Amino acid sequence: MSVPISWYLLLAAALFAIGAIGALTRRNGIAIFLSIELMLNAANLTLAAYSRLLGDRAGQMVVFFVLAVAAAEAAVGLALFIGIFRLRRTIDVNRINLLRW
Amino acid sequence: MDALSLLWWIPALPFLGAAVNGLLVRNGQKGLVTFVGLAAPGASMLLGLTAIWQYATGLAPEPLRQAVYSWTVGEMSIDVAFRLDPLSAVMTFVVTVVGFLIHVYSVGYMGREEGYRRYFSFLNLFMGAMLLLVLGSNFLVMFVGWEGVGLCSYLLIGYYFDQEFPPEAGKKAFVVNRIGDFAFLVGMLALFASFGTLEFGEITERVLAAPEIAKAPYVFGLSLAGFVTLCLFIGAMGKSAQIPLYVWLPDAMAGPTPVSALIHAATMVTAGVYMVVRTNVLYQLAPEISLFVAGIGAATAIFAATIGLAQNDIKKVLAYSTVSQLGYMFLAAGVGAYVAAIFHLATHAFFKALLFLGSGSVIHAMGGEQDMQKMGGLRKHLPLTYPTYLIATLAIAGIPPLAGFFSKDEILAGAFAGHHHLIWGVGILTAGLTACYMFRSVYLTFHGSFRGSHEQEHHLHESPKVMTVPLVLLALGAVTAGWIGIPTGLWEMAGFADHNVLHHFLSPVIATLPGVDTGHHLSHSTELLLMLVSVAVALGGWLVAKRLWGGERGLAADRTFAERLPFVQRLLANKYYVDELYDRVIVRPLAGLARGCWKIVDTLLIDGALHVGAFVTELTGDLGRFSTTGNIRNYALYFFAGVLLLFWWMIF
Amino acid sequence: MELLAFVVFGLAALVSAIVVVAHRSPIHSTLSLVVTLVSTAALFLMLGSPFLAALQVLLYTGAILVLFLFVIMLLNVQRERTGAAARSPFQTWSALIAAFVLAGAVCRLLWDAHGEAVLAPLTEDFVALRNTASLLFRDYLLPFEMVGLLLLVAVVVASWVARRGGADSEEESR
Amino acid sequence: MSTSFLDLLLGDTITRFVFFPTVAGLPLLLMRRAPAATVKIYALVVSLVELALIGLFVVGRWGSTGALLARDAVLPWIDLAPLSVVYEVGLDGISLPLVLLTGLLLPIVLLGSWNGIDKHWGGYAFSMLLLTTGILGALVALDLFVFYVFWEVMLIPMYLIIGIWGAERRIYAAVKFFLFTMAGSLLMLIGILWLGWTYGRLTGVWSFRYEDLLRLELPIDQQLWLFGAFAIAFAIKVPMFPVHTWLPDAHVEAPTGGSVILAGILLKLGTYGFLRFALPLFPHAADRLTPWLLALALVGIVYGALVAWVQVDMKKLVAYSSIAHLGFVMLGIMACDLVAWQGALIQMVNHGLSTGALFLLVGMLYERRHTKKFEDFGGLAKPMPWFATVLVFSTLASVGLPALNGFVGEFMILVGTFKAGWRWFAALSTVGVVLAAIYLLKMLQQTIWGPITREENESVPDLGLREALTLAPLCVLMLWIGVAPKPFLEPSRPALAALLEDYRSRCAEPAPDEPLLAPARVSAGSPTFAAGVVDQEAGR
Repeated sequence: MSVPISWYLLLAAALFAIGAIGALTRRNGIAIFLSIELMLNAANLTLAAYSRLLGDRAGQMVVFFVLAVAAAEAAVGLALFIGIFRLRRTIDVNRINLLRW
Repeated sequence: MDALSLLWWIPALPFLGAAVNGLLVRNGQKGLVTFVGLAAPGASMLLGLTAIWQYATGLAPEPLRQAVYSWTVGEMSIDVAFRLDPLSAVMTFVVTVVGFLIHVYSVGYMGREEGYRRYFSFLNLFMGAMLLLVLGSNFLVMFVGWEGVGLCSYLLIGYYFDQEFPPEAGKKAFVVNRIGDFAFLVGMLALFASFGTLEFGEITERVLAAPEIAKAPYVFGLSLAGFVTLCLFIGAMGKSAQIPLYVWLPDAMAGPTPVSALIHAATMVTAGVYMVVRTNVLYQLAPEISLFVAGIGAATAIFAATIGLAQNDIKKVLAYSTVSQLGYMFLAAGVGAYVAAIFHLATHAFFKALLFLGSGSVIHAMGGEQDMQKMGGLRKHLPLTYPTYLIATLAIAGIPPLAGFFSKDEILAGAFAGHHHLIWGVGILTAGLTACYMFRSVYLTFHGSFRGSHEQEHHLHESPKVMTVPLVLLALGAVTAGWIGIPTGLWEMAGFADHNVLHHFLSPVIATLPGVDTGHHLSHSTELLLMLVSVAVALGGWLVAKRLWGGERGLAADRTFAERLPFVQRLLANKYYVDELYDRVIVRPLAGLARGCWKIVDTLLIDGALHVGAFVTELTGDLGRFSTTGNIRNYALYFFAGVLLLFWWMIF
Repeated sequence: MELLAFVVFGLAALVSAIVVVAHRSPIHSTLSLVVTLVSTAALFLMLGSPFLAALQVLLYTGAILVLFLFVIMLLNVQRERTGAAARSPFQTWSALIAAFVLAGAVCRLLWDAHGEAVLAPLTEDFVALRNTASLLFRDYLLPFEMVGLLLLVAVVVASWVARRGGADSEEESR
Repeated sequence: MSTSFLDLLLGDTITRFVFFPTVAGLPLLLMRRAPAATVKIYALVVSLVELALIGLFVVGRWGSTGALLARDAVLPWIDLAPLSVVYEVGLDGISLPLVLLTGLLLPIVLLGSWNGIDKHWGGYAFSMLLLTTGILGALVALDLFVFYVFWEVMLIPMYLIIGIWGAERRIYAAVKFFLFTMAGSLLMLIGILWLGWTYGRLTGVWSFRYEDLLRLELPIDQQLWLFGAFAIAFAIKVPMFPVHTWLPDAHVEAPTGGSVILAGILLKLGTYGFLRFALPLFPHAADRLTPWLLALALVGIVYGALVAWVQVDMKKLVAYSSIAHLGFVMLGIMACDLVAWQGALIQMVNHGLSTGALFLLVGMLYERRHTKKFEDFGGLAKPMPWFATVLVFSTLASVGLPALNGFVGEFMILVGTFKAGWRWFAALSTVGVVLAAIYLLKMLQQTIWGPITREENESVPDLGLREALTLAPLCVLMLWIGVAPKPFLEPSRPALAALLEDYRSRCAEPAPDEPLLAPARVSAGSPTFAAGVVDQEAGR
């Protein structure tokens, strides 16, 4: 039996919400990063589902680019964490509040 | 040589001398300083005398006007122009001659001073400005000179600038003068606004042509003439030290004595009188202001004379005497005796300059001491100074046939003839007081026995020739200057033709207005009677002085006076506490107001409002600032909330 | 059959996602993210994108997450501390509420839009890798090249930022 | 024929001397490692070349028309229909004296800052040069948009000069200066935009050209609002009474050169703005508010003088005296009389010279003694006779002693004001003349006269050659203007006469109920540019 398209979309929404909760509540910088990857993934899922629904592969292309950007983002972001860790010996975002006030 | 075409060089030469001495010559070159400092006013005097001679013999009484260049153009077109007419001729004569003699005297008096060059530079500057004042053809040039002499007065009073008091006195002189100048300026504005010109000649012509313009109501129920003359007279009050603006003149004695002689006795302080006479056409149209002038003059005359009685500083006595005599001149101008005012101005220039220079010689001999309580018996040591000082005293006291007699008598006659009997009475009383306090100074200084220290006594000596020669020459003037104005009545009684030279010479300057009665004539007998009365009063004053202070009596009379009437003595010695009064009533409240403006209005109100505004802004910013936690999760939450809001907005 | 696959992979994705978010240890989080991503890759496959599924496994799990693991181990990140000071209940609760509200609203919208609608069967044409390739290398060539450039820049920047004794530490030591 | 900006920049144009300082000053920013002397001499040379450029430009046009007029080719700047902003600059008799003064003060300021500025001399000099561009630009702008841009360009360098090279409380002063000026100029910006919009409504094209906007006839209520906006901006700059408090702080904290430029020229931009923009653009509103502005000017004269009197800081005294002097200028401008306007214009120059000299002197004293408080001085005439001479000279010029420059302006202003019928204002403002003597002589009294009370004052060195060179041109001009003001008054007369003629004729007609566009004025209308030579009798 075929799965309704909305199920995929609902699943993506759920994943997105979980990712959002993680991004907002975790203090570890890398964990926040992981949560964001989760959210990106949820978005990708949505894109793929709509691509399927509309029969247009442009959605898949977008997912491809999102993946590439996510890779670039991960590279730079993790490098930043390394840099910050060198300076402050922590990546707890509660303690990295350089922009305070 | 056509001196008349070189008219503008008369004031220019002293300016040149001042510039050369001030900017080019170095401090050490004393000979050069003396040469430049004397050559400039000397040349100016020669040129001036030649010009006056050529004018009097050739052009008189038509005024000569020489425009040098135009100062401004357009709607307000004013020339830098000079004017030689009988009035300015007399003034130029007095200023250049007395001025040059005082310059010569200064060579000796100031010889050992460190600021010799500065002194001569300023003195030349003063001569230039004074000549600008008297020769100026319009109010503007006159005002330039007017302020210029004020400036030189400021600089020269403060000549001993490294002491506390002289610069203060200079400042006071300048500021008090400025108060007068402010009125002068307003008067000029009113004149210019009404006539569109500041030329003396043009204004006089227009007023004569249409007196009703000047009589039209202007402000405060005053006519235009009244307003202008009131303003100008307030200006004159400042410059010529009349009540209530006389307070600076006694303090001005802080300057070197020749400066007091030149500026604060002979020339500058008489500028106010000159101006009133210069604008006599307007004064004649404003009888109420003229009366006011006469009243102020009379009040000043007697007021200053009483103070003069109780002063112990020889220069202060002379200073109050000057104030008093200036009061006389205004009295004359106020009652319409303009010629008499100028006459007294001229004679006064000679004998008062002589008095000051004589006192300078005394001070020189005393090694800088000015207190008469420490003098006495100096006639033995100062064989030339004493007689010249005595001549001047006789002249100022009004003993015939010296200069002061004729001029003072003419003033009193003028007052009497104008039916101003009260003013005449004040004048005659002042004449007595004048004789009294002037002889007091003679007795205390030259008679009796020496009251100073041994050191001073040892040091006593007559001044050098360069100082005594001017004394003698001025004494000559003090004796003879009155003879140019021997009253018409006397000539006629003696059966001669009228030789009242001054009167004839000056009469073209005095406007004759239809309907304004200037010709008060006294009968010869009344005139003679008045003369006798004034001579008697003068002699009476002398006798009183001799009784009180003559011979060996010294200061006994003063002590008795202080014991009997301590209150009056203190009042007089402290000059009626006018300085203190001004300080309490004007200066301090004004300073308080100024401080209030600064501390309360500026700092508290304006800046305070500003700071309140700034504080509120800062507070708002602070409140907002707390959202900037620096914690990235908070930012993420804001972002998320924003997304939700957007979402909400997009859906619904 | 498809339903079963969806339920299995969907549940796996959800559960592992929760673990990613909830676990204190970053290592565990990362590892369970692997599960999520692989599950999603399966879903991609079911949605007719074998290309994306492969890419997901190769790129995400194979490259990015390995990078994460390296960094975590490099930095030797400890578990999050759980002291009182570290907690911020307001942040946590508002995050939960916001996430649920969002999820609820989105779900509601999607449901309203699509309901129980069933997809048309997959066509050979849609799935064919050849077509995907021609799309990517012909129509999307420029973005593709630019993404390559972006990655290059990212690599350069990352290596510059993370280098030992970088600009920051120089600033620090001054 | 299309001229480019580059053509203007390289030709014998106004644009060239406006932008030359900034362009030539750019290398200063790169000379961070160069020896100090090189930087200073380079900056000085630039300033002298600038003076030569202005001088040559003016001399080249002198006498050709008698009225000295020039304008650069108009360049389109922002052309987004319906918005049309053009770059248009021109020089006439009103801006000429201030342009010349700016050119003159620039080298003097740099020379006067030779040793007083001890850090980042190059940056300081560049700020000055940039400031000069802003000032010159604002003075020659013939498009309100361009004017506004230059107006704001002036703000930044001055802010930096006070904020970086100032004294202890420099930040406070700089921020205060910035906020005051900015608040005013934003109001003005709104006014400018409103004018452009109104013009656009009437013609379909937004224009900010001065000559176009002069054709606008606005209803009285709009005029009042707009005049208010402009007047507040300019009044803050002048500064007039209630909005003056930034000035003393700015002066006290600013370095010597900054004070000289601030007092010498920047303040005049306010009065210039009244004369050039506020009055001609909104004649009816100006006419209606004249008594109020005259009253404020009068209050400024008396108030500034009184407050100056009780200051304990030499520089603050001079700063408050500026308020009083600028009050005179405002009095003259609001009197709306040709003589008064001429006086106001020459008084702007006079104040720049005499107050500039005073600030330089205070700065020299500060370099020697590191204090500006009166209590630390006294008796300085003894060790520093030349200093004392120049100080007395400048003070007297400031007091308004006849035969020195200050008197010319004051006298003409008073005559004009009196003649125009504002007798009471003229009479009362002469009180300021008296007060000027009081506070300025107090300054002399407490600095150079009297016995020396502090040991340090015994051997203060007198003026050096460089300082003498700095002051000499100012002194010469003070004397020259005072003795023979005619050549200084003549060039600006036709322009002022035309402006006054236009103002009076517009005031004579009632303001319309709806915005109207008057036909272009050919003769007297736009100040002197259209006709070239204006009939000498036009002003009467």
